[in-house]
Order: sequence, then structure tokens, then C-alpha cells
Amino acid sequence: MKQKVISLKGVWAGYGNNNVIEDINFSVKKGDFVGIIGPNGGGKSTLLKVILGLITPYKGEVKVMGLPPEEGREFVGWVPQESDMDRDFPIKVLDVVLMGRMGRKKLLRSYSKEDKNKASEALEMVGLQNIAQKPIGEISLGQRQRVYIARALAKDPEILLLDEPLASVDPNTSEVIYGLLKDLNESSAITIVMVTHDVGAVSSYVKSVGCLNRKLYYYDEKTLTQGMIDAAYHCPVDLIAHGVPHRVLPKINQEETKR
Amino acid sequence: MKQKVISLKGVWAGYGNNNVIEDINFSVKKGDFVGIIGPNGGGKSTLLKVILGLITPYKGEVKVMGLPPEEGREFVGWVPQESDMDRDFPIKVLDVVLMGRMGRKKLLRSYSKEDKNKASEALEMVGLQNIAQKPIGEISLGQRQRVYIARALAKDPEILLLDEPLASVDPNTSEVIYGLLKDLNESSAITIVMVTHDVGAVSSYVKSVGCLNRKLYYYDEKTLTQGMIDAAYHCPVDLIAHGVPHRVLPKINQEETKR
Amino acid sequence: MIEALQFDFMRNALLAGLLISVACGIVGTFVVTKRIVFLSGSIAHAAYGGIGLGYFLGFNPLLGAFAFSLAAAVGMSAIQRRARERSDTLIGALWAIGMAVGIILIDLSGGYKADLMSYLFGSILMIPQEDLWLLLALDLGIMLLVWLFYKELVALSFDETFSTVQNIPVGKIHTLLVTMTALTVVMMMRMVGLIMVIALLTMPAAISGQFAKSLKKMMVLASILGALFILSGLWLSYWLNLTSGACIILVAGVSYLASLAIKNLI
Amino acid sequence: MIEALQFDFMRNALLAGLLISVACGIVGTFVVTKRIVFLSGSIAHAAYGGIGLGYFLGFNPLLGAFAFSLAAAVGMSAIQRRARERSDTLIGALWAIGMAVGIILIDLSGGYKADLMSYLFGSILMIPQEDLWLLLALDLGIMLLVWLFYKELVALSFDETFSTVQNIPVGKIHTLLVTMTALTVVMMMRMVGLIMVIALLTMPAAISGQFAKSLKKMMVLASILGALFILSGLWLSYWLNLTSGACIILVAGVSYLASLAIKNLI
Amino acid sequence: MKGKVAGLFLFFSLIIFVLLSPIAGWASQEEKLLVAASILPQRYFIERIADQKVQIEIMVPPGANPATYEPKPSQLVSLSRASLYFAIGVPFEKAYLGRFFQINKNMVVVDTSEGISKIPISSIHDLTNGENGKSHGHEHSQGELDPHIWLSPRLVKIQAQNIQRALSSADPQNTKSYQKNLKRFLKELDELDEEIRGKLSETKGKKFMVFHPSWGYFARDYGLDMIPIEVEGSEPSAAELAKIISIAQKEKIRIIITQPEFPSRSAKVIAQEVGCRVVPISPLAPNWRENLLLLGDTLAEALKDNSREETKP
Ligand SMILES: Nc1ncnc2c1ncn2[C@@H]1O[C@H](COP(=O)(O)OP(=O)(O)OP(=O)(O)O)[C@@H](O)[C@H]1O
Ligand SMILES: Nc1ncnc2c1ncn2[C@@H]1O[C@H](COP(=O)(O)OP(=O)(O)OP(=O)(O)O)[C@@H](O)[C@H]1O
Ligand SMILES: [Mg+2]
Ligand SMILES: [Mg+2]
Ligand SMILES: [Zn+2]
Repeated sequence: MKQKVISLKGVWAGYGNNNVIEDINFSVKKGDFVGIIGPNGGGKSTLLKVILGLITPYKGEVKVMGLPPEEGREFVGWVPQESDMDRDFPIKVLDVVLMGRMGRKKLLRSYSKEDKNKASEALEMVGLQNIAQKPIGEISLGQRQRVYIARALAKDPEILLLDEPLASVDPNTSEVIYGLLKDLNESSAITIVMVTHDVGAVSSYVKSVGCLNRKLYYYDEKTLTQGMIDAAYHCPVDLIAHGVPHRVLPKINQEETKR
Repeated sequence: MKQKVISLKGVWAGYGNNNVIEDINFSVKKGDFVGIIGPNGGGKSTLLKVILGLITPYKGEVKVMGLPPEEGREFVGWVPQESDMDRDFPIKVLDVVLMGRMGRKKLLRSYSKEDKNKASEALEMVGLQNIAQKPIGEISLGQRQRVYIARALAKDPEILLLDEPLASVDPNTSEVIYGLLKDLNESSAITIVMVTHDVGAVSSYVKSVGCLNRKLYYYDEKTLTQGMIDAAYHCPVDLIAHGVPHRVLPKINQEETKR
Repeated sequence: MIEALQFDFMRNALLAGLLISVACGIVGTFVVTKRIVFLSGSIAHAAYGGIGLGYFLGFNPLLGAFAFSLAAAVGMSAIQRRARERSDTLIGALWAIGMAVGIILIDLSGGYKADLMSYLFGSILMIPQEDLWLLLALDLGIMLLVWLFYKELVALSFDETFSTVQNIPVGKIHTLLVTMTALTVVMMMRMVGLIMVIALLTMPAAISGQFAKSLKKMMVLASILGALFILSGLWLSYWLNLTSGACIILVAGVSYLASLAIKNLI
Repeated sequence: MIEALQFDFMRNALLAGLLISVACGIVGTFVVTKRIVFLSGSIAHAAYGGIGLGYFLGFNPLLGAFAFSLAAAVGMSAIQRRARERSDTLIGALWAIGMAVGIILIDLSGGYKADLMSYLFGSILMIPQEDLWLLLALDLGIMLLVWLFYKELVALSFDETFSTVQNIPVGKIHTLLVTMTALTVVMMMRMVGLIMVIALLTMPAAISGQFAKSLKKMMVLASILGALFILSGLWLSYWLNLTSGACIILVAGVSYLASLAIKNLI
Repeated sequence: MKGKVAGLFLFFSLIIFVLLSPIAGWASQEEKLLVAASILPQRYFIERIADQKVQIEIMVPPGANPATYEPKPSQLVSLSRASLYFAIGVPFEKAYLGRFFQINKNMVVVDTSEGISKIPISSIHDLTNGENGKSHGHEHSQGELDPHIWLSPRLVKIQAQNIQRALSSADPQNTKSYQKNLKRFLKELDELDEEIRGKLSETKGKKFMVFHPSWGYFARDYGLDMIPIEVEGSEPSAAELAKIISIAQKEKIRIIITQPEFPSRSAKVIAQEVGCRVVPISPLAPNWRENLLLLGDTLAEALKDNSREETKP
């Protein structure tokens, strides 16, 4: 059996005293490509933040590469859905990508030639080599999103956590980046967890899929069906869990029998 | 002939001394539903800002409802691609939507019952009535994007300018909102200009389409083809303009002969 | 404490405290949410330039301080909107330039100088009766303006670009806000001292901001808290025989830190 | 001017000016980009609490001021990171509480107080020779720290959440930055006065930020500008016989406003 | 890029402008002995003794605030060349004398208060003697000595002698002249002392209030009782203010002397409660003699009024 790179056991988490995700049991093995879908406010970004150790869960256990998330995130590249970054800051796109190369291990050392090469390569992968020298405040939103992707790639991560990485990226570039992710996943065995609303992409690229709406419905194979999507988006979670009849449930059953 | 609600003549615009869009000639008639596509950094958001009078063009003339944009924007509802808003601000979702009801005319007056009803309705249209009383800082990004849409709708605008309004919105809600836009456009003759990367939506909902990549290629009917998209995304603009042979050009010509 | 009330100055102080907390609660709410606390400290020092100008040109220095602060506030607001400069940098520059102008003008005007800084600072125990009327006028003025322009002020503080698109006169409303702040700071500084103005602008509003979910509630709660702090601070200062201003600030400060702790524990 | 160089105090002032502009250029760049200008003003006033403590407990008030400012900076940085409070509110509170503590402690310690504030403020014309060494040490210390932690400092100022995820010791780096600022402010305040510290931290960095596209260049340009301002300000003050600090600030201020105008015209 | 060029142009033009400007004339050397002192009344004393033979630089203007105090270049140029610094023991010197000495290490610092036995500075606690539980005030105030020694003609006589001695040893050629002037000045001081004594002969034991307790030696010399409002250098707290007002009412205070350098809000508050006059008289006025006479007249008038109204002997 392959190594579990991410594992969540009975995790409850949220903000203040507002619980957002409930009883999440979820594990990702090395080389997986997991797509996570779900309605707005379903808790997808929250789940990623829990895995990154940015939010401490109320209950349950989180392990990344077998370590607590604060240490495990060493190996994780993260593309945030939205960033705190200061757009007025005098810094060039390439230097932002270079930040992906930074970590606790390298305190006191400045960027090496290799770091710079990696950063340039990552920028090239997302098709932004021509704006490497632009100040970060002077690029469009879609370009900025691609910069975040490059920053995560520059880290050479074991795990990529992507939170709607291509939401504002144009379709041609999206396709290139999806291809790139697929390639990284297949040839370098990089584990990928991607939150997305792009159902088409989920069916074409990911290997397994989870639907998150307070609770997580995880399908260990790539079995995304219209029914599952409908279920995750529409259904009161309890209905599904208890097998009560429902407009879309039959469809799921239909699809599942096909397997 | 129908009234021109937006008209740009020979507009050049950009930031500082960095010219971003060139020689834009573009007019939108009452009741149009224009989709604008184009690569990241193509200048789509810039174009909308020019129409709103947030950026003063270097050259050319902009009219909105026959007025200069600073006055014409009175009649425009705008959904920004990203917002300056202060997320720590103590304000509820409903109150944010209420801001859509505000304008120069109503200085010194506080919100009326009607304003509040409109705001609630708008919130309901985007499916957020249940979080109306949440603080704006405590909702997810997709929910926030829907709040922007509601804010623009609450204004009862003549024109809607939407800048990737559904980029982080889940597919089920997206479909509802697209339907809503279509309805507004058809039954209330609200003019809509929508920037989007969702090529599928463009083909299903809009009436005409423009491709923007520094220059604007505008097709007055709904004639979006793979060729056109490829052209806008890939081609050096000059190639297209000068009719030099190109992999995708024949397709465009094919489509255009159909008209 | 009751015995203290036989003195006019104590009665005045209590009354002034109530009036001050209203203005500070309302203006402070905007100051905190719009993140212009620094402006309040800066206006006070820029006022020094006005004192210098008054001395140099031979008119009432206090009038100069007043005019200068308002001019500085309006000018700064204009520059900030035009040049899109980081506001705290601009405010810092205003602070330094205002003081420098004051020092040089006073240098140039020669003759006998009083300690001009102390013109700017007062104590809550020494508020003359007339100033209470001034405070009342300030309170009423602020309440009226905020009531009239409430939704515009909120919109501006929340999202400036959108307010522009909504055709709110963003420049004017911004100037209104900054002017209101400057006016409050300059007037109160003269009555209760600069540190207390800063304390009363920030801490009640900050505490109430942790609990209130809307701006209106925040203002009301901040005003009430401000009044509580002033009353208990005065009482403490009378009881322990300590400087009143410092006591009031300490009461507010301890409450603020406690509220932060509470918010983080729950 | 050449004749002025025969005086020790003038030579010291020039030398000090060069040393100061390096520290201010480097620290000021972070102060401006991280928007903590207000912190510099606040630290200075919080230092007053330390003076009070020194008086009360009977040790050197200057030492108290130093310790208090650093403690305040570190404490504030910790609270801010833990409570996610708006930083300028917190800084304003720090300012007021620091002063209040100082006033009360001095009250309590009794005795007739000379103007304690005068311990905190100096003039560039009166910098003792030894202090030049101190300044040099400060410059070298800052340069070393910034060189060692450059990429972490940049990352933190730019995007704190991402820095956390990258396992940068965000808390420590933040404390380092705030401490460096506090140290610079407290030391320089004693040498050149508070207003000049604020002016030299903000204006050269702000001007250079309008032209420099990277942080490193911004630091270098800010240092050069700072030195130019100090030199020409000293010149002007000698020539016109005006207060040096105010002249330096005015030169910087006029240049800053000019740079804003230039930037907006082109 | 255009901006960068324009910016640099601006700075350089500024510098060139300054470079080409005429060199100032104020720093011109004179062959007179240069001496420095802290406060303005000292200029009067030194001038009476030196009589144009020395150039005097006063370092602290009245009302200097530590937050903004900064000597001008011209003052420091003089200081660099000064042979003597006449210290008088004002608090300012504690913070700045060291820095002045840094600038001119050859300068001899003369303590003009030598030979004067200072009295403790008076404080409101002297009157109430810690009845309020704040006993430390009294203990401490014993240690603090009143620095306002220039406000008593008798003490000025001692200072004048100190000044003459220092001038003579720094500038021996003119010793004769200094001694002659000293003699004349001492006589003037005696006359002044007599004059004020005459004005205040009928007000012995009367009480007056001051904001800052500057006039302790003056009050002692002329048999008056000074009640300060300021408590150990800071404005009174609420309780103290209440106490002061009660005292003022009990003692039927008729006049409060304030300093024009500082706002006198607390004095006004008390005056309002008690109904008395507030008169600003500066302890730092440059025309020292007239200023003391003015105070004498003012007090004589105010306190005489007081005695007339009082029925009890
Ligand atoms: N604030 C700014 N200052 C300077 N240049 C900018 C600024 N914003 C955008 N640009 C530049 O203008 C160009 C067009 O940007 P714009 O935001 O209009 O693109 P867009 O078509 O909306 O892209 P996207 O699909 O990524 O949203 C980009 O090349 C970008 O680098
Ligand atoms: N900072 C916050 N404070 C309090 N509540 C929050 C905060 N951020 C999110 N929430 C709440 O947590 C829930 C889940 O938010 P989350 O951002 O994880 O959703 P999401 O699945 O990522 O949605 P989207 O598709 O819109 O990105 C939402 O209901 C939201 O209201
Ligand atoms: Mg999300
Ligand atoms: Mg865009
Ligand atoms: Zn004194």
C-alpha cells in the first residue's frame, strides 16, 4: 500500500465558535490527484487551511507526511484562493516566485543560482516568462493567479494544495496548466489536491473526487457523476447519509451500478 | 435603430505610461448581451474601468448613455473582478448590498423601505438570503462574489458591467445566475457586458461577442467559434488585422461567410 | 466622590467627560475602522505649525493652530486621493513638516516665546465653563453631519472604488471625515491633552468593534464605554490622588487589553 | 560652509548625518512598505513609560526608556499576531498607555521633576563623539541583520500568510523588524529628536519608493536621499541661522511633496 | 525614468543654490571674551559686571520645550568659542550641560550658585502634611532644593561675586574693571532690596498663590507666604486641586501669580472658584530689575487690598 501523505481523522474545524466542517475523515496517498468540489461556503478553503495548519481544528487529528501540519507543510506547495499580499509592495513577479523557494531550513542563506533557475522555470511553466520583471502590482488578476501557481511549483513540493487555481485564468492557459499538473502527478508522483468549480476539469484530469458540504463525501476512484455533483451541491447532507429517497439519489445509484 | 448605451471611439488607455488597450471602437446598443473574452492581461478589466470613468483614456471618446462616463455610470451596475473592500469592516452582507442603492441623487437621504426590499430581493436572486445578517468578513470568496452581483443588481441598473462575475461561484449557482441575467436581458431589456473565461457560457447565453487582446475584435452577432477564440487568445494581433494566413483564420472566414 | 462634586471643576470635568465621550465614540469609530488613528496624533503636531504662523504674523496662535490643522487635514486628504500614496507615510510627513514649519516660524519671529507646545495641551480638570458649550456644539455638529452623511461615510470607509462608481462625491466625503477628525482632535487636545484624545478615540471604539457587528452599534457602545472610562478614571484619580488624564487612559487601556484577551479566549 | 567645518560640532553633525541616513534608509524602507510609520511615533511616547519606571525604581531613566520601548515593541508585535487586531489601533493604544504609565509612575515617585522629556530628545548639533560610535554600531547591526534575514523580512512584509506556510518563523521575524525599528527610533530620538527621526524614516524611503522597483534599490536610494537632505539641511540652517532639525525636515518635506507632484505629472 | 531625472535635478539644484549662497556674516569673530549662560536674567547680571567687555550667549529661551528645544548653529558656534559657562542650577542644565561640555571641552563651567544655601522647594504637601495618605510627597520635597535663586536680590549678590571671580580669572587684564562694576552692582542690589522691602512692608505674613513655585526666595526675603498650585512639577490631581481650592478659600487668597511661559488653566480654575486675580509675571524676564519691582508693586497692591478687607487683625 502506498504511503499516506495527508490524513485527517474525525476533524471538526471552523472560525471562532462557528463550526464549518464536521467529522472529516480523509486520507490522500502518494501520487493521488484529488479533486474537491462543493457549493460556495461548503468549507473547501477551510479544509485546505486545516491541512496547512493555518487553522487549528477543534477536534480530530491532522497529519501531513506523517507530521503535524506545522512541520508537514514544509513539503506542501499552496495556491491560495485569495492572497493577503500587499500589491503596493515594490517587488517583481520573479521575486515573488522566488519566495516559493524559502523555508525554515534556509534561514540565513540567500537564494542560490538553483533557486533562481527553478523560479524562472516555474514562471515559464505558467507562461509568464515575459512579465518576470514587472512589479507585482501592475499585472492583471489572472496573471497574478498564475504567479501563485508558479510560486507553489517553484517549491518543488511533494504535495500541491490548489484552491481554485484557475478561476480567473483564460481557457487556453488553463488547459496548459491542467496538462502540466497531470504531468507532474503522473511522471513525478506529486500528490495533488485541487479545489475547483470546474466540473469539466474534474472529469478530465483528476483520479478521485470528494464532495464537501460541511461533511466530506469521498470517492476513492474517479467516479464523478452528475448525480454526485447534484448530491453534494443540493442535498441536505443528512438525507444522503441516511439513504432517504431523493430526486437525484436514483441517478447516483444508476451510475454506481455501472462501475 | 436602437439607442447606443455605450460608445467608445478610438480609445487608447492604460496605466501610467504603459498603454494597455489600443484604438478601441466599440458600441453597445440597448438590450445587447455582450460577452468579452481574451487572454489574461488582454485588457478586459481595463476596458470596463474606462467605461466606468475609473481610468481616463489617453485618447478617444467614451460615452455612457450619451453622457461622459462620470455621469453615465449613474445607470451602470458594476461587478468588479476584485474589490478594494475592507474585510475587517463591521458591516453585514445585507448592508453591503444596500450600498448598491446609493448614488449622488440620494445624498442626505437614508435608505427607504423600497431600497431595503430591493436589496433583499437581489440577495435572494443570488441565493444568499440565508447569510444576509453575516458580517462581510466571515463569508467565503464565492459567496462574496455573489454579494457583488447582488449589489450591482440592487441598483436597478440600465447597464450591467460584469467582470468575471462567476469565477469562484459553484456551477449550480452559476447556472441560476446566468439564467437570471438572460432573463433580465430579455424581459427588462437591461444591457449586459460580461467579461468571462467561461467559453461555454458565452456560447449559451450571450448575443454577441468581443475578443480583446490589446485590440478589440467585435462580432455583432453571436458567432463565437473555436477559431475566433483561438485567434483572440493566440494570435499576434497584427497577423489577424492584416489578414496574413494563419492556422485558425480560415475557420473564422468560414464562419463569417455564414452571416 | 460625592464630596468632590461640590467643586465646579469636578462638575465641569464630569460634564465634559460625557460630552467628550460622545464625540470620541462617533469619530473614533470611523478613525478605527478607516485606520486613521495615526492621523489624530499627526494633526496635533501639525497644529504646531499653525501656532508658529500665528506668532509670526501676529494673530492668535490658537486660531493659527486650528486653521493649520484643518488645512493640513484637507490638503492631506487631497494629496492622498490624487497621488494614491500610502496614507501613513503621508501622515508621518505631515507630522514632521508641520512641526518643522512651526519651529522655523517661531525662530524667525523672535521676541519672547512662551512654551508653545503647552498651549496645545490641557487637562480635563481645567476645562473652563465656556468650553463646555463648545464641546456641546462639537457633539451636535458631529452628530448632525454623521446623521446626514451616514451611508456615504460608511460606503467610503468600506470600499472607496465602488463608492466612486456609485457617484458618491468621494473627495468631499473623505475631506468631511478627515476634517471632522481634525476638528475633534484639535479641540479636545486643547481641553484634555493629546494622549487622552488618542486614547479616547481608539480604545473605546476598538473594544466596541470587537463585539458590535454594525457601525451604528459600534458608535453607541464606544460612546458609552468612553463615558464609563472617564467616570471611573476620574473617580480613581480622585481616590488615589493621581493625575486624572493618566488614570482615565489606564482604565481604558486595561479594559482594552482585557477585551483582547477575552476575545481570544472565547 | 567650509568655515563651519572648523567646529567639532559641525563635523560631528555631518558624520552623524551620514550614519543616521544609512540606518534610516534601511529601516525606513521597511517602515514605509510595511506601513508602520505610526509605530515610530508611538515607540517614542511609550518610552516615556520607561522613564517613569526608571524614576520610580531608581535606575537610569534612559535605560528604562530603552527597555520599555523594546518591551513595548515586542509585546505589541505578539499581541498583534495573536489577536489579529488592526495594527494602528494597537499602536495608538500603546502610545497612550505608555505615556499614562509614565505619568503615573512619575507621580508616584514624587520629588520635583525636571523636565523628563528632555532626556528623550536631542539635536543633531549636539551629538557627543561617543554617540557616533554607537551610531556606527547601530548601522552595522542593522545592515548585518537585514543582510542575514533579507528574504524573510521581505516575505513577511509582502505576504504574511504565505510566509507562515513556508515555515518562516514569522513571529520572530516580525519581532525582529519591530525591534529594529524601535531601537533605531529610541537611539536616534535621543540624538536628533523625535520629529527628525520620523521625518528621516518616512520621507527618503517614500520618495525612493516612487522610483525604485525593488526593495534593495529603495534602501540604497533612501539612504542617499537621507544623506543629501541632512547635508543640505545643515547647510541651510548654518547659512540662515535656523534650527538644524527643522531645516533638514523642511528640505526633506519639500522634496517629498515635489516628488509626489512630479510623479503625478508624468 | 523621467521622474528620476527630474527628482535628482531638483536635489542638485537645491544643493547648488545653497553652495552659491553668500556665507553668513553672523559667525564673524570678535576679540571679546565669550561667555555662555543658561537663562536670560543671567545676561543682566553678567552685563552689569562685564559692561560690554564680554560677549554673552544665552542658551535657553524662556518657554523652551524639551520636545522642540534645539540650539541654533550660531549659539553653538559661540558655545564652541566660549571660555566660561555660568551655570545656575536650573533643571535644564541637568539634561544639557553635559552635551554643551561635549561641544567645547575647554569651557570652564562656573557654578554661580556656590555659597548659596538653598531651601527646599515649597509644595502643597507642606501645608497639608500627608493627611491624605500620600506621605511620600513631604519626605521627598525635603530633598528637592529650590533652584530659583536669581529671583532674590540678596542671593544675586552672591552670584554676582561668583561671576566677577570667574570673569577675572578668565580675563585677568580687566579684573580692575570687573571689581569696580561688581561694587556698583552690589550697591544697586542693596538699593533694589530696600525698595522692594519698602513696597512690601505692610504685607508681612500675607499669603499669595503661584502656579509654579518660582518665588520661594523672594517670599522668604520679604516675609510673604507662597502657596504653589503645581505639585512637584506637574499639574495638581483632582484631589489636590480640591484641597488647594479649600485652602485658597480658607486663606482668602487674593492673587495668583502665573508664568506667561505656561498656560495657567489651573490658576484660572482656582481663581474662578475663589474669585481672585490672576497676574502673569515671568521669572525669566530679561529686564530683571523692573520685573522684580513689578512683582513687588503687584503683590503690595493685591495684598494690601486683602488686609483692608480683613476685619481680624
Ligand atoms: N494597476 C496597474 N498598473 C499598471 N499596469 C496594470 C495595472 N493593472 C493591470 N495592468 C496591466 O494592464 C494589462 C491589462 O490588465 P487587465 O487587468 O485589464 O487584464 P485582463 O484582461 O482583465 O486580465 P485577466 O483576465 O487576468 O483579468 C496587463 O498587462 C497588466 O499588466
Ligand atoms: N474568516 C472567516 N471567519 C468566519 N467565518 C468564515 C471565515 N471564512 C469563511 N467562513 C465561513 O466558513 C464557511 C466555509 O468557508 P470556505 O471559505 O471554506 O468555503 P469554500 O468552500 O472555500 O467556498 P468558496 O467556494 O466560496 O470558496 C462559510 O460559510 C463562511 O461563512
Ligand atoms: Mg474557498
Ligand atoms: Mg481582469
Ligand atoms: Zn522653575
